[in-house]
Amino acid sequence: MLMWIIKRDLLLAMRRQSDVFTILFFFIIVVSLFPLSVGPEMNMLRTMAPGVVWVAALLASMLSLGRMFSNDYVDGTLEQMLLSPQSLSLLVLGKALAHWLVTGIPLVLMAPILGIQYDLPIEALFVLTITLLLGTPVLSLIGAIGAALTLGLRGGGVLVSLLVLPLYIPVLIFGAGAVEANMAGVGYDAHLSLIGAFLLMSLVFAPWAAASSLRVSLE
Amino acid sequence: MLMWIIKRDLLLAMRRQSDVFTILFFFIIVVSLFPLSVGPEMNMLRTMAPGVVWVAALLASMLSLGRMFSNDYVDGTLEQMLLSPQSLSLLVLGKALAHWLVTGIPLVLMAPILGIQYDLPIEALFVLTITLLLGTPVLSLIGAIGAALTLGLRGGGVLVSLLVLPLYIPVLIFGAGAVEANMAGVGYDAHLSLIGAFLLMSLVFAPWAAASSLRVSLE
Amino acid sequence: MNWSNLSEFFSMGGYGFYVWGSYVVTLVCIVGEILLISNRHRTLEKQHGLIFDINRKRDNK
Amino acid sequence: MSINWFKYSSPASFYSLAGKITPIFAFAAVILLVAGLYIGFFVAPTDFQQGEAYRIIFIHVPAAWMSMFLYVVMAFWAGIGLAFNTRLSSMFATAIAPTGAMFTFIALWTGALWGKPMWGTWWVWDARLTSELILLFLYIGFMSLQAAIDDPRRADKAGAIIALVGVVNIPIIYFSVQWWNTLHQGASVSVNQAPSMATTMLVGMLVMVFASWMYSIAVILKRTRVIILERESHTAWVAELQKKGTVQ
Amino acid sequence: MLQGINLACVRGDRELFKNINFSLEAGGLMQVHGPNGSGKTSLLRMLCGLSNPAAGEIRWCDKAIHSLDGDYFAVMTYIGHLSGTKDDLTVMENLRISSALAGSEISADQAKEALEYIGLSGREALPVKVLSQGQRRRVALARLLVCKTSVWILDEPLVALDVAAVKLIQGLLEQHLLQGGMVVMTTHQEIDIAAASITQLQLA
Amino acid sequence: MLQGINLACVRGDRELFKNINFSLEAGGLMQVHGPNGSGKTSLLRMLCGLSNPAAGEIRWCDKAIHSLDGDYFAVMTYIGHLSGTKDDLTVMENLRISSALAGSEISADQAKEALEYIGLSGREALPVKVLSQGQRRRVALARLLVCKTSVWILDEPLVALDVAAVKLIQGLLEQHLLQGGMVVMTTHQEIDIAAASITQLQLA
Ligand code: HEM
Ligand SMILES: Nc1ncnc2c1ncn2[C@@H]1O[C@H](COP(=O)(O)OP(=O)(O)OP(=O)(O)O)[C@@H](O)[C@H]1O
Ligand SMILES: Nc1ncnc2c1ncn2[C@@H]1O[C@H](COP(=O)(O)OP(=O)(O)OP(=O)(O)O)[C@@H](O)[C@H]1O
Ligand SMILES: [Mg+2]
Ligand SMILES: [Mg+2]
Repeated sequence: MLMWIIKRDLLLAMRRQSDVFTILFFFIIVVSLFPLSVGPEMNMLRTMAPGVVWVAALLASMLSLGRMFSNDYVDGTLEQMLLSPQSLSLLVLGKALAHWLVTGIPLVLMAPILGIQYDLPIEALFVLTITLLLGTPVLSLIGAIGAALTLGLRGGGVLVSLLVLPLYIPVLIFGAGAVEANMAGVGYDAHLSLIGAFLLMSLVFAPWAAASSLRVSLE
Repeated sequence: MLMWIIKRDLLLAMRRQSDVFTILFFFIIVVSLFPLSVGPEMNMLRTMAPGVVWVAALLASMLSLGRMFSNDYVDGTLEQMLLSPQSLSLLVLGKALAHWLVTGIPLVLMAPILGIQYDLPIEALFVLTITLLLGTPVLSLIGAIGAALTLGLRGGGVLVSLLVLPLYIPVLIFGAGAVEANMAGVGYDAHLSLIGAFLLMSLVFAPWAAASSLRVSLE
Repeated sequence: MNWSNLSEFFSMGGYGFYVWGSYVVTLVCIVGEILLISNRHRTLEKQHGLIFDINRKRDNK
Repeated sequence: MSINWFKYSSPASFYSLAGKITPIFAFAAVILLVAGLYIGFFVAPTDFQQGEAYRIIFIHVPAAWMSMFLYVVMAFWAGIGLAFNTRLSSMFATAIAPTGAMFTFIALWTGALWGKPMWGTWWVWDARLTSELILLFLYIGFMSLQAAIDDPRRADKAGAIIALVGVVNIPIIYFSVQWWNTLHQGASVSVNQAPSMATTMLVGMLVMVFASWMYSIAVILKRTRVIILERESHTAWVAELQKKGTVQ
Repeated sequence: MLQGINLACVRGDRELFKNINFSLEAGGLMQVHGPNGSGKTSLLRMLCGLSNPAAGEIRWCDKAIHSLDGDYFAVMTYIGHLSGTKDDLTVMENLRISSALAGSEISADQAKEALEYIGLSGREALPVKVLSQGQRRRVALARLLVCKTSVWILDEPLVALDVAAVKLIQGLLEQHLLQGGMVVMTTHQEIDIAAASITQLQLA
Repeated sequence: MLQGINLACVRGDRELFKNINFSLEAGGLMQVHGPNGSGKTSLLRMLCGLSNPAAGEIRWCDKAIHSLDGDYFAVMTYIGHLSGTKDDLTVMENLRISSALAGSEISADQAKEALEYIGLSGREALPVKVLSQGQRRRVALARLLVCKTSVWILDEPLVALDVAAVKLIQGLLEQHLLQGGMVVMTTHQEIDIAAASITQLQLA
């Protein structure tokens, strides 16, 4: 089941190969927009860099969330999945993992190159990549809850972002914070282990919460 | 025709008020996230402010582009519009204007308040609002081309950003530039008239280009 | 002649990494592009060969 | 001698014509490349300011020029295809894009590798650099859009629209970025401080520029041929080629 | 008046049909038959100008329809597989707005009357998304009652309709034909419609 | 085995039906009739557990279905108004993946066979989005051929199908019933299906 759902979603992504690339290029473009509007001073850009990269990753991951369930909802396949004898949480986990493989991984791989544009030192680039590697799955998992809730969308669009963003913000703060700590010469272990804790927690709870949301949304 | 299409889209937006609020909310969140991830130094924040607000406005306007035509496409109403005896360019103009009324105007109204968060001087706030007022319709108009081109392509949401973001860049540069010029005590008239020129140009050409794109996409 | 020996040529006055980095990547791009195109061409040929084979089989029947 | 140009505007006859002339351009490209590299590395003297690092110029400048030029050519053919519904011109545009994107990438890459020793940083947000980066995005947008559309004729038209909109924007972007940058006297270094070139350097560079030209033409012709085959595989003339066994 | 000349349709690498010829006069009905996937929808979309034939030409009053553009759209109404209604708008709003966009504005009273006729009275203020499948179809078909066009191109208009509604549509079509209108339609259900002239077009 | 007890359905401020009782044994067919908007779809969605009845209870083997959850889903297949196919996947992939997700993995050969039976041979590798309306419906219905469930709940399965396909489905249902399966279905078309026991349920 888990394998099939991941396989299916990856297959769908492959059919639209451009999908993966476009998410990636969205990320690149957003990161490159900031210097254009803020100005080319390198010192300032370097300070902004971790925040900008993290916000961009968050946006790229969030933008593609909409598709996580809504396509399946519109054409009735989600209905069928709900009627499947297997556990719905597992299914949601599969979909979140597929989402991460398609959107998260490319961002992680791209981030160091973008960091160079902002003239980040090598070690900071490394920390940035690690935090993204740990953080992006959290975004996909938490995002799954939001995506599931927005399916019903009875005037609750704002409510949902209000609900999900407080969960995103800690990841963002600790993610960007770890890089800044490193650049300031302070240790960043605490940041990393906190993000790790978020990851574990969301791995356990998010699929379940998203599955319940799905049942509510489709009633 | 123009009136009817605007009326229709505004009505739909009213029905889904949450959509309007999410865009606004997104704008606020993006702008407010930056101090969180960059750090609290006021001088630096003030320098960043115009750029951040403009990038956020650009992203917010872009986020809602996907919906401009795709909803109408899925339920067959777009097909019907293509078969309408009236000019398709006019229709596209109407839809772009409606998009601006729903997404652009709230951003323009919100921007000064967010500017205060970044401690911008009053005059800079004023300039920021003016540039947004002139610039956001350009975003909607150019965005219409991208939305029309990516219609019916899965993953269109991200593809659209890839297509339109590079085209948004001049508006972004002059929009943020005007505010920075004002803060640096330089005149900003040239910036404003350039944005005005962009607006005129896109008013003339964008509906036509978007209409041709629609015909191509629906063939 | 600018270079007295090979190692001098490769070190490029200390800028070897940058100069050769540029040239090697360019070479890789060009070779890659040529390979990609001829690959595309070859798969096409194979496909057409296949169609051709099927046609022949049908003709024989 | 009068050539019937219309004859070659059909994919079938263009296919065979291109097959004949491609080797000529490929050959010219190789000759010029060897000559250019020889001049660049063995004839041109060491630059007294930049040392040997300046030898990157022999690929950097041709690549940068080609990247910009190819975009215009691509938009031109795409526009012709859109206006007159000629299949061949649209195929040209599709064939040019990857090569253009490749040259853009090379210009960026070599520029970055040049910037590190010269300016001490891989990247600055200077006008020329930024607009070259945006050019890469425009190429990628064009290619992604075409890749996302299954029906080739729809892809042609959609691509043409975005290419034309992009070509209008390129000068706007270039000047806006330049102005943005000069208003903000941020970057202390600029590509404008190019060394006054020795004649041999200039000659080497120009030879390399011609080599890139020949290379681009050869590759684009070859790719056009592949695209023609892919799209016209069901037609009679391709079947004819198959029978003769002359698909290549 | 509406003529198809040597029409051909190619989808992917499949040729769906070729050499289709027909001519439809005022008061004429053309029924397009054929199994699933034989190209009925493709043909109808060509007839209304949404796609171009691979070969051949479609003429309205002896002019190619792609040269007429808006003029042809002004006399033609197409209702396809998709309902063309907005889920979030009410039944009433849907009808009024879609007519207005199609070029004929109607008053609330006219709309009410049409909706009553088509069996949706009491549902005028409901958003379309809560309606049943058959009721959505009726909303789409209600446009036929208020439009003033003469060529109707209907792709399986009877799908999801109950027996009473099928009768209703049948009557509506007959009346339209009697007044000199033209109808091109497909359906897999048996239906008898009286018309001055009936063309049966069978696709393979 | 499948029992409905005093079922009622309320939508908005409208009561669609109440006091619906039925009981369906192995080999039994239940046809739900009623005009558009009478609540057939609403009833069927209750029966398969997608929504809850306003009153009453649905039982499978004397246990309320909401207490069974996965166990009930393992014996039940629902095909509704929406086709439940992914536009971007090919016909073959759609069938194999949807079966796997429904709990029964099938081999490519089995899928090929089922698709051939349902009349889609030669289309296995096409993405569903290019198919005709009737062909999409067939893809959805092909699941019935490969699933091993006993309760089939079908909401207007015959919509958009041509005459040959209707015959095919009819045969398929009869065979299923003969083997002791159960079918609940709605349709506006006339169709005669032979079954050990037939229940006709008429909604107002
Ligand atoms: C990523 C970094 C770079 C990019 C994207 C870039 C891009 C370009 C472009 C687009 C051109 C052609 C523009 C024109 O002819 O108007 C160009 C020309 C040139 N570039 Fe670069 N460049 C980069 C870095 C450098 C560096 C570091 C140097 C040397 C210090 C350099 C030296 C030159 C020279 C000498 C020319 C040709 C002279 C001229 O036409 O004015 N570039 N570059
Ligand atoms: N890219 C493609 N490659 C091969 N066949 C295609 C392609 N695109 C469409 N088709 C085929 O074209 C046909 C389109 O048929 P169309 O929708 O016109 O049928 P229809 O007669 O309306 O059928 P229905 O009664 O089911 O609505 C289908 O048979 C479909 O399989
Ligand atoms: N919020 C609401 N307020 C009033 N009526 C509602 C509301 N939501 C749904 N309805 C009504 O509930 C009914 C739902 O019917 P359902 O979809 O079950 O019909 P059906 O028998 O399947 O019809 P069809 O044959 O057209 O498919 C419709 O008549 C609809 O108008
Ligand atoms: Mg059809
Ligand atoms: Mg129903």
